[in-house]
Amino acid sequence: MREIYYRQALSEALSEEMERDERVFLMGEDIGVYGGAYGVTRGLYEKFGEERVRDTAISEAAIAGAAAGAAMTGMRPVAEIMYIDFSTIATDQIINIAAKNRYMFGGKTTVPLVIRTEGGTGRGIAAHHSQSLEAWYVHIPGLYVVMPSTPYDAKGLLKSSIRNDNPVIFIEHKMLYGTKGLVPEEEYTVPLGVADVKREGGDITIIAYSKMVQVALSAADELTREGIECEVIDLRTLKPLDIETILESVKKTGKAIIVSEACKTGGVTGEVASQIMEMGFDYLDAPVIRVAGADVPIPMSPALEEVAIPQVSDIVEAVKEVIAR
Amino acid sequence: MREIYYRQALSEALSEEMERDERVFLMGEDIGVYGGAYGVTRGLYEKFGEERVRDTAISEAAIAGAAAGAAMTGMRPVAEIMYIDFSTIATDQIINIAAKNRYMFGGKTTVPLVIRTEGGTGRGIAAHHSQSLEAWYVHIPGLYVVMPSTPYDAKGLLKSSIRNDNPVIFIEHKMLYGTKGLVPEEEYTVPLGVADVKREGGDITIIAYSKMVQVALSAADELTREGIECEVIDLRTLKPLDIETILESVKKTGKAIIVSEACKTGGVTGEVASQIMEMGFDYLDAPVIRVAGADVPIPMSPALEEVAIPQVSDIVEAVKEVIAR
Amino acid sequence: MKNREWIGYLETMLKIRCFEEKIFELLGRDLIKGASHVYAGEEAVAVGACAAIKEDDYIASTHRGHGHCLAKGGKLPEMMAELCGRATGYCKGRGGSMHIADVKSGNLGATGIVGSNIPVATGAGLSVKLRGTEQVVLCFFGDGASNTGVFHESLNMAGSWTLPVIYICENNLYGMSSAVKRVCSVEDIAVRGKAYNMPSEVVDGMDILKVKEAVGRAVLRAREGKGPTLIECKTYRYYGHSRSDPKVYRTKEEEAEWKKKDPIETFKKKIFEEGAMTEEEIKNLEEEVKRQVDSAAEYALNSPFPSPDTLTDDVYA
Amino acid sequence: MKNREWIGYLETMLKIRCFEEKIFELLGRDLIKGASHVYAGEEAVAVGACAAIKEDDYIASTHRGHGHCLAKGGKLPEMMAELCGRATGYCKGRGGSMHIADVKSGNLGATGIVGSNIPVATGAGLSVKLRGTEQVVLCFFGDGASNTGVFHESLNMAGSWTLPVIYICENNLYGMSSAVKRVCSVEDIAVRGKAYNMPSEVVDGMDILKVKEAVGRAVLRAREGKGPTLIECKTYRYYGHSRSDPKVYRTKEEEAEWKKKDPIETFKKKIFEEGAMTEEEIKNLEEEVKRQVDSAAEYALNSPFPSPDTLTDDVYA
Ligand SMILES: Cc1ncc(C[n+]2csc(CCOP(=O)(O)OP(=O)(O)O)c2C)c(N)n1
Ligand SMILES: Cc1ncc(C[n+]2csc(CCOP(=O)(O)OP(=O)(O)O)c2C)c(N)n1
Ligand SMILES: [Mg+2]
Ligand SMILES: [Mg+2]
Repeated sequence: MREIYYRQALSEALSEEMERDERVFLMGEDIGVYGGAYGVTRGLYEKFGEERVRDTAISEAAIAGAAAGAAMTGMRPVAEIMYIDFSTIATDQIINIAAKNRYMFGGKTTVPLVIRTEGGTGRGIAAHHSQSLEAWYVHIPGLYVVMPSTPYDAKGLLKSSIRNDNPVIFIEHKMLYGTKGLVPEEEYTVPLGVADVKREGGDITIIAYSKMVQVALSAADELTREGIECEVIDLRTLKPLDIETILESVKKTGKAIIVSEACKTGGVTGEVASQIMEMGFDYLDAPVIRVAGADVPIPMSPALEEVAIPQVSDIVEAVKEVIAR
Repeated sequence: MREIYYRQALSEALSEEMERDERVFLMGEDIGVYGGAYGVTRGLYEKFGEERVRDTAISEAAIAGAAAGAAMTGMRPVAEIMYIDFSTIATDQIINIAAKNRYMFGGKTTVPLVIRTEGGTGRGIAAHHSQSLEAWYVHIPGLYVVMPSTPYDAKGLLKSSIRNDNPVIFIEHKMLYGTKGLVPEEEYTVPLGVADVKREGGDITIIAYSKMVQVALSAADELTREGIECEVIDLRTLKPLDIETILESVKKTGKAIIVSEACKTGGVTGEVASQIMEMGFDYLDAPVIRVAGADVPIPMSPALEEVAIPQVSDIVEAVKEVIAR
Repeated sequence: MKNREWIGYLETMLKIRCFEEKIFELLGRDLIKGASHVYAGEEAVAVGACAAIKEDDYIASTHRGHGHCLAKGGKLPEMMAELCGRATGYCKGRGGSMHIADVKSGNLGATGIVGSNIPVATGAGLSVKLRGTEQVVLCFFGDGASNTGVFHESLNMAGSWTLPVIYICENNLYGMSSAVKRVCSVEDIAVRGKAYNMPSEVVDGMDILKVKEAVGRAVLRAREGKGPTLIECKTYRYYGHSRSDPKVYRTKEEEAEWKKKDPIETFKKKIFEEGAMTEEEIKNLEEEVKRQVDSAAEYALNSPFPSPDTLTDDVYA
Repeated sequence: MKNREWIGYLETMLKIRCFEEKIFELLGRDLIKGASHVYAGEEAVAVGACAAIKEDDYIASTHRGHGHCLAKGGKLPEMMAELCGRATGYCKGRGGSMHIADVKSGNLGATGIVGSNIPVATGAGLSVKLRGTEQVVLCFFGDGASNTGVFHESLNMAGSWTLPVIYICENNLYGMSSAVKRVCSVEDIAVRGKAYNMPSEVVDGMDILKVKEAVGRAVLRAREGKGPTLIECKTYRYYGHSRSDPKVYRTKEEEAEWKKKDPIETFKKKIFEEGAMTEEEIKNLEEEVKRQVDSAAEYALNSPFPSPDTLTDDVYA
């Protein structure tokens, strides 16, 4: 199987879905000739033209709201919001309109749209370009939240998201665009709402998503040398959460930690830990521990940015701590 | 001691702080002659004039951002956002500017502002006027989040919030404005970041905030008749969380439930439950159970609205379930 | 032909007025819960505007949306049932007054967030353009909504993409208690069209035929691919912002002044003068409408509430 | 007197240009992490505008904020250190290029969210009004930012409250890759002043004296309590949007055309022609500035990174 970049995998998903379904179109800032801030839409403008690859003004609220309006009237927009930090300008349209219209209107409409955005730290671009705000969207009924960690998942999940009849918040990671992975040439999709066991192990369950899956896998590699076998679960879809896969693993291991780049307080990690406690308390030999970002705005300085989010060593340490209990 | 309404208690806090400190002023929609959607600012326009009680246009983002700008330049604004549902229009300004500027600018500025808003269900005003979005703000470093449940706390906490040098999200509850409680004539404040044991009991800890404290107290009354003594903790400040008071109680009772009107998935209840697990796992005889709102946009119909959020009976049932384990 | 149309307009305006009066009554008797923002006084805007479009065109409505819904073909019983929170309502009782939507008739819905329908309407316009149909979108909103950020972002988008959207500002002088004079930096919202290079005009919103004419011109332009228009209708809401509003921010004199221009009375006069209907026919029509509204209310109040089992239905497709 | 001022302006413009060139170099050598949006080409706007205000007046800056910071009195070493993420920077290395702020000198900060400084500036204007001082606020933003919702909400607020804010649009023809022509419904942003009943004008942003003059008039009006002004400065950024930008959306010819109007070269010529400085004096000044920038870079690169222990400092006051 060929290896391609996460960025390319996303681009292929967009291109294939646009070819498959003429209702699919793209809108967002600098997605045309510029090809998107992280190059995902490069080449699509040339291929599909400016009607279907629409550069917008700097108007995040209108982008999200217009996507909702287009979705309710027969189109399937994929709207790009360049950074999840900027999605805060569009939250009213995302949560009050896109997420709620179907329910509020008695189930008589659908709002099939994807908001592609990206988040996370790693580029030294500070507090307005490095947030992990997925917890906000996980809290809102009516939305799906998807966060792929590999090129394979990125492509398969994006295709499923575009075909889904609900509004999907699709969150990429800025430090993954340049990572490579195996992606088949043939058509495939990855189902939404299904977690993936990225590595099997019987001693402890590490639950992660997005870039932290890669960090967790490195930690697992390190721990295996010390005789600790970690099972690494990649959530892939945060909403709806695949709690069954998690519980099955915790039943086996009796121990779990959850890793996320987002600020610890109020993050998704709390939700996952609580669900494990509520539904799997009797499996647990030790408390579920969260390894998460510090409760700070992400600082620019590389000296601080790194310590603000979980590193391999933090995961290793947490695993050992839980195992030692 | 006299009894006054929650609404009046808030109004007194505003009035006293405006008298005490001329840098304090109010801005928001329809807070002038109209007196605010829930009557909190009634009379203040007449007393302090239109310069210090400023009616704004329907411009939530500008309200929040202008409050931040005024706060950074020597004023202490109290901005009203009529419903927390509309705060979604202002989230960029609230979280990217107000919450972050101090840290991001090296600690060289302060942003002393209060955003007064209200949330919750109960009036049949549906999905755009009934949300409980506190979890969003609890996730953001740099903010305080305060949610009073009684007239006494409302007044004391609002005064403390106005005097605090950080941005405070002060969330009132639409169904509490018309409730009465004892409030001293003399000046007092209630410290931020300190939970309050609203009822003592040794069998189980019920953690709640805002209107759910009242519901929890009713449930505790009912349960005492069956011989179950509940300790009811009112969080009052959700961020920073007074985890010490919670742990102390759980240490005693060995059992806890957490009650909130917000949608269960991704709510503050998950954060509280996780912290209890992380820091008090060995105290726990049973899992911490969350009694929270259904994961739905709040429906208008009274027949549905009621079942969408926790009722006394839900709390009673959850307590019995945990006790029975 | 003209006669038949005019009678239809009158009937719809009467329906709206009568519906709103009934709503006000039911609110007072606590048979309707929640908030309702009634449209009485502004009937000529919705009815005039919708008279200029076709069945498969779209509208996007506001918190003051009953009039828009009826004008776009909404049925009294389903509307009344919705406001009463019943399972038989357009939204199965989940939306109520502030979220009334009859998506099938091209109504993309009322909204509780002021201004939030404006980008949605703009997106519907984009959809029309991409699908290559000749549909148009009418986007209603208030003077207050013209101060929201999404108004600006949306009109800029529609302007630069020449979308077939007609933005109809219902300037009723106030946003809740706030007079345009006090919170809005311009008196005529139409002026704002200049900021988007968008044709705009001010229309007497109490005159249904003038509204229809202006919107008609804009619709023609839109269907020809010439892009959006901003139309400001000067109008007045007769009741308070919501039921509890004591209206301290305006005077009885002002109210009386506007009521002299009542859109229904002036149109009745015109219809009578032009011989399209006799006084008796008008009276009969009024009574017929009243009967329909009463029967809709009866239908609604006899309809079941949604079952609690349905609470989580339709959150996802 | 005029001479001394002019020399000061030239010096500041040279500092900005030289600073930006150094930044570009350090980015290329990976000595600066993150993104930097450089201001080269637009110097006349920041320097001309800030020349029209006093030390205790405020400015609110953008993602392209180095020029504003220097023009408002920012010091090279602290700025350079900030961009290099060092503890000695204005923001202790936490802000970097996109959040550079020297609050003490009246700079309310750069921001990574386009447009988000506009309400902040407006609030500072409100603060001035409430405190009753004679301060004014300069709010810088780009053509792209003029399409954001907060632009609209803020200018409406300033207009209806007659706040002492001067809104300065740096129209450099593009927001990232998007030409004003393509995403903005008007060509001259100044037109948008009409939507707020706000005086506005278009100025040659490559001519420092013209900028100073226009801003000066607006400042006078603001200090007299006559409210806000919108000034559009036509200008051009020489580099790409950020370092990685291949600039496919514009032509070499266009770039060359604008560089002919270089704000520093034309001003140097004027200074020389009017006899304020000799060619040699100009050359000496250029060298002196270069030395200062080099030494600032040295200072920055020799400064310590913030200690990891300080990670959670200052989140709260
Ligand atoms: C974003 C937002 N802010 C505030 C409100 C509260 N509110 C409801 S209607 C209204 C006034 C709306 O004024 P306008 O747009 O002129 O419409 P009108 O009610 O006059 O028809 C306000 C402030 C709201 N629903 N949404
Ligand atoms: C709200 C928001 N949307 C998008 C971006 C990404 N972005 C950064 S700068 C920029 C262009 C800004 O254009 P303009 O306002 O004209 O300023 P210029 O860069 O030309 O100085 C964009 C789209 C952002 N930072 N913030
Ligand atoms: Mg109005
Ligand atoms: Mg620009």
